[in-house]
Amino acid sequence: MWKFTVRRILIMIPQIILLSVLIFIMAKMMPGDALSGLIDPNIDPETIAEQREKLGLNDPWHIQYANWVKDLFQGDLGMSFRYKMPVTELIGQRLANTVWLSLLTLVLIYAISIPLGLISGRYNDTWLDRVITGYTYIGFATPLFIFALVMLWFFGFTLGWFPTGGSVQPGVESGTFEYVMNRIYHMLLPALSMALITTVSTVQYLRNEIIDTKQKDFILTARAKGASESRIYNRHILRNSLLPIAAFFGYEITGLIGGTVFVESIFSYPGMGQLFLESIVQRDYSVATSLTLLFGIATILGALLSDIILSLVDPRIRIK
Amino acid sequence: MSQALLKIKNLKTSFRIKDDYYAAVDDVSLTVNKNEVLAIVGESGCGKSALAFSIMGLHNRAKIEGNILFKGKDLANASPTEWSKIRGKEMGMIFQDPLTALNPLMIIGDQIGEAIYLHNKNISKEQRKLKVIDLLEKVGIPHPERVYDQFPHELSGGMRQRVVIATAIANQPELLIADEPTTALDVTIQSQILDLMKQLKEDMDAGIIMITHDLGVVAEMADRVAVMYAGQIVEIADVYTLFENPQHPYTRSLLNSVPNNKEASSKLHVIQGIVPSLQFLPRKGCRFSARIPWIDVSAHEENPQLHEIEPGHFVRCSCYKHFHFPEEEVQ
Amino acid sequence: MSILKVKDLKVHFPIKGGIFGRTVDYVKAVDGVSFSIEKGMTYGLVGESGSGKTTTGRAIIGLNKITSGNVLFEGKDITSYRRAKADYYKDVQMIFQDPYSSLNPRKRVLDIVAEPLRNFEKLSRQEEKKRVQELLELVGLSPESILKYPHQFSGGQRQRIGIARAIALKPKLIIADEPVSALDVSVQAQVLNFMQDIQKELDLTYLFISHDLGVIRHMCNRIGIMYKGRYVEEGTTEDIFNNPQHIYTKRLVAAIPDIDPNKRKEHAKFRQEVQREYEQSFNDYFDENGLAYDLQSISDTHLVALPKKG
Amino acid sequence: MKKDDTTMVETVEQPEQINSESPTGLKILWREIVRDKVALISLIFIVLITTIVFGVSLILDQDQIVKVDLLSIHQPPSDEFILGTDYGGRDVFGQLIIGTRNSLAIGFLVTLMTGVFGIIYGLTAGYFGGHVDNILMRILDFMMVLPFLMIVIVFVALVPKYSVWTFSLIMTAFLWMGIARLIRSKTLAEKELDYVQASKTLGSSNLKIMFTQVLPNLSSIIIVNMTLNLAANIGLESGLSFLGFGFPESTPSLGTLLSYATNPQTLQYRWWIWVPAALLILLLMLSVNNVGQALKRATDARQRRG
Repeated sequence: MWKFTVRRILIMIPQIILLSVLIFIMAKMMPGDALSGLIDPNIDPETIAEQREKLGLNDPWHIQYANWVKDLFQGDLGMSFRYKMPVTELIGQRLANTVWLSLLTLVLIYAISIPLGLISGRYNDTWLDRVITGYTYIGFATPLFIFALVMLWFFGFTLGWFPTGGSVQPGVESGTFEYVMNRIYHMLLPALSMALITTVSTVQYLRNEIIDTKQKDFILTARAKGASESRIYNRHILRNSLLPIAAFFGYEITGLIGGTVFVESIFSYPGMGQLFLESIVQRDYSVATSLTLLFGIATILGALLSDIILSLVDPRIRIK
Repeated sequence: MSQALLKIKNLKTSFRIKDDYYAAVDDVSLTVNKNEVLAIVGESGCGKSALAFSIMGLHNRAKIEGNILFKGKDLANASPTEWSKIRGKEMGMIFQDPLTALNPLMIIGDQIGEAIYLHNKNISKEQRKLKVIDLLEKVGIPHPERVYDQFPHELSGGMRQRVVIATAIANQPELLIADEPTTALDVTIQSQILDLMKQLKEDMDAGIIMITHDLGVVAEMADRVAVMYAGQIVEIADVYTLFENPQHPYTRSLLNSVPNNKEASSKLHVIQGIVPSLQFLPRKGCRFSARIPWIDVSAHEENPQLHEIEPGHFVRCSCYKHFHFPEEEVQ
Repeated sequence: MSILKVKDLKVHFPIKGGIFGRTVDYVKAVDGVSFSIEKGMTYGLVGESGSGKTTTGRAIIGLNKITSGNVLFEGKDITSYRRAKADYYKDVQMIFQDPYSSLNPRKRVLDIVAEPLRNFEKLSRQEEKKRVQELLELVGLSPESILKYPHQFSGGQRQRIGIARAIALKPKLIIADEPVSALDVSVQAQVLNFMQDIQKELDLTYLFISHDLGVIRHMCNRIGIMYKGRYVEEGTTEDIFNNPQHIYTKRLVAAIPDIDPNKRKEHAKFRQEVQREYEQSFNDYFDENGLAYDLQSISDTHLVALPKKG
Repeated sequence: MKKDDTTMVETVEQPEQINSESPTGLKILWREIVRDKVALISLIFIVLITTIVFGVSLILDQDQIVKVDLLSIHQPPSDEFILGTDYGGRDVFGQLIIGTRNSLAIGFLVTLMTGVFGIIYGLTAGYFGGHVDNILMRILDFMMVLPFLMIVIVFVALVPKYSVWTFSLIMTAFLWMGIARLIRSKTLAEKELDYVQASKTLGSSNLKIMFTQVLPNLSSIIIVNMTLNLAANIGLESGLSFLGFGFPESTPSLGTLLSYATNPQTLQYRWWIWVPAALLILLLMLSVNNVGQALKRATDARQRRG
């Protein structure tokens, strides 16, 4: 098992290096550099050139890359030219918002998909299954941003049940119970929108997994042992079909990253996704590249997590 | 003759295809006694596995007609609860492919232990473990303590089949149904598994129904043999009679098609064609008639029944009296 | 002169392992196999799963890469021939085990049987069709079958289509890899009979690979027994079945169920004796790695893997 | 082998194949669609919309539609403007028609380009296996872990001379992996089958085996996958346009119409701008998906309906 994990982590290293190179190239392609935002346009060009030399902007690219990586390790992602503050600090403010939103979404995804998938798979071809499958069809076909817009319009504006923007009501004192509830209240609609759409693939997967497992020979063995149908479900089918779902966990995270960009922008939720869009529109490129790098690393870690979970739960990989 | 353990009368198992029912098992009657091996032989599609599944009540969507009397009790339309009390306790089943028959995500000990737990919930965990290890030893698995904690994929095919057998005999069933238990195994492993099954039968005084396509296995194991063709038993007799004096054309063809050990390079006498598939079975008349067109129609019965031609030897349809291979001279 | 000569054939597959996925070891699927086949004969290669018999057959026809050793066909060394060297493939053909997967389900019988013709012979559509129809008739299928798809045939019929394809180029040697083990007994007999018929008709040589000793005995003149990638014994059918010398061969022969129920007790006793001998004398017949020794000849026709004397 | 015995009787299937064409052939796919009412209606809807949209957009004057007219801002539906106007006074209906045409066209284009590239990539990796597969799969794995949406947005923002073509190239560059992976895994399985081995012994070249033997056996899953991809790509394009990183500004798109709804006023009070576009995307994606799912059922015998 540990061998598998170590191997998997070793595969990850070139991925991260490649990602950083790609991001670095993107950063270099972007118009302007660290100085363009900082310096007063009135300063004479010679001083700028001097500054450039000092900052190493005229060095060959590999030295620049090495310096960039060194800075990364020290947590220095550069300066945001729009907010005039270190990118690290800027992202830090938004990070928590996105993490909490994603967590709530994940909880909702599993809270929806597991019961629906189980019902749909166990009672396949009944009317209940058809309703659930119908939902997954529609959910599969609906783009997240349209669904989120409709949710906002209906529950936010028309019914007025939920706030239509922000992460917390101004004036609520942080640290109180009320504050926490208020945060959740603001997150609920975006999280629900995202969960209801992204969960359908898990529902479908779980349903198919259960139907497949039902037809396996070892289910016959269990029946021949004298196990009752409910025991067969609880002891054999459930266990065997839920394990791959557990392994999906990491990939769910990956899927959420794209989702947050849409949802945060639609619900004006101050998270990293919204920050990313803003930074692109405002040409605040050091922020955009840093966010891309962060999301990229999160995706890589998500994939790693999934593979490790899979190796943990499946003895065929665990024991080798 | 000892008292019959299992008595099947006119069993008919039908499956729904489109809007019609087709009988995979049709008019099958047989008995199995204690400490006896009844072999059911036939080729793909003859209905032998469907028969085994019917006896174990493992078909969920089939229509079952007739009687399955197990120790005097009719199981043909028993409820799921009744079945789960009998299955695994009084009847055990051994499957063809030991790899797929075991849950890949469960350790061996738990899989066998489950069979014990289901029919005796009062045994403590420790006792159950001891019993499982005992069983593993009984089916000839070396290092049972270690195997207890292993997963199926860590064992070889022969060992896996021993585990499947251990599961089947966990509660000392009186009837064992083995569905092609050695087909997936190498020949040296096959002989070991067959020896093990014979041993267990003697020990437990159990009846065994052995489903197989391999006449060699039949000759080694069986006390009595039923030959199935197209859902029906065409011939049933004790093993010596059947191999020495086969009567039904199909039985004769089957026995002749085994490359035997006597003479190399001799021609095999065999009737061309295959077992027709379920939807294309003739519903009336002799089901084998289409494959022996050189035998006159009048030789067949209109509604073929099993005839007892000598004590304990039954043959279906009168065509056997007139049958000869096409290569043979007509007497 | 023998038609096929295999000299010290080795096929090793790398095992990837460790953290970096490097080759840590080799599976010696075939490890030093030598034999030769005379023209017009049927040579049987027997062994249990994992013995390397199939790999040997596939290596001869170029489906598995040969690690070392030589394959000589009609005296010519074709070891390093790749598939580009066409004429070898005209002369050596293969019949596969699984009649379901060996025919492309999306192709009509015409396209399946004509595939070798299209690769090696430039025929017009008309000629091609005629040839395919002739071939189908030869294997006992109706010429109208050319427009059907494989799934419209039964297992035995499919195997005949596979044979028609294999004999389309009039090969000299056919490697038959478990050609009947996926078939029912009576269908198996039908195909075996037919294979004997066309052997006479087309003057074919067979390398017949099987795990079924009954079938091998029925079909073959000469037999090689393999165990863990090595030969344990080779000889005429007579030698192997009536005078087996190696304990592994004895055990294998003893394990075949006797078709006569009257000899059941006798047979069981014999089998137990052999098993006892096998357990007691295992170390006399196999080296410290549990592998067979090199072959020593004990008569003109009979070779057994025994440790060198002295 | 003996398995047939039980499976034959258990799966209540397989009769009508006796006289049918090739077992997974296109005819079966077609028959399945026709049999499935929902899928058939969906297919008709797609064909209808496509014809209408491409037909009407021939008559419409695109320059006229995208021209800003400050005198008629935010007009509700009227005789002159069937679906009213947007904040620039532009005709929403015209934008809807041309937008749908553009979204469909790019959906098809990207699906086709990712399909061709992905099939060749996957087929190569799967068929040759070994080192080739190893290298190709490492590259693919890396592409898979990139944060797709963000990278695409950054590229869209960066690329000079941005046009519909560069947009579809960027999309293609980051979307071929799914189908490549699918084709690779199917090819890996397929090449182990004896018919591929047989072709080798019969003297067929690798290229010939890949494209004339293996590929036809993958055709149905390719069709299914590409149909589902088409729906996904239409959604992606409109999503990107919605965020402002899709089509160039001068090219109308369904997503652009929807992006006006990020203005709360528009969202609440000017339904005519965004609701028709939203409905159209939904119906289109639902229809394409329905067809795709019906095809999927057709290729999967277990789920085939009667």
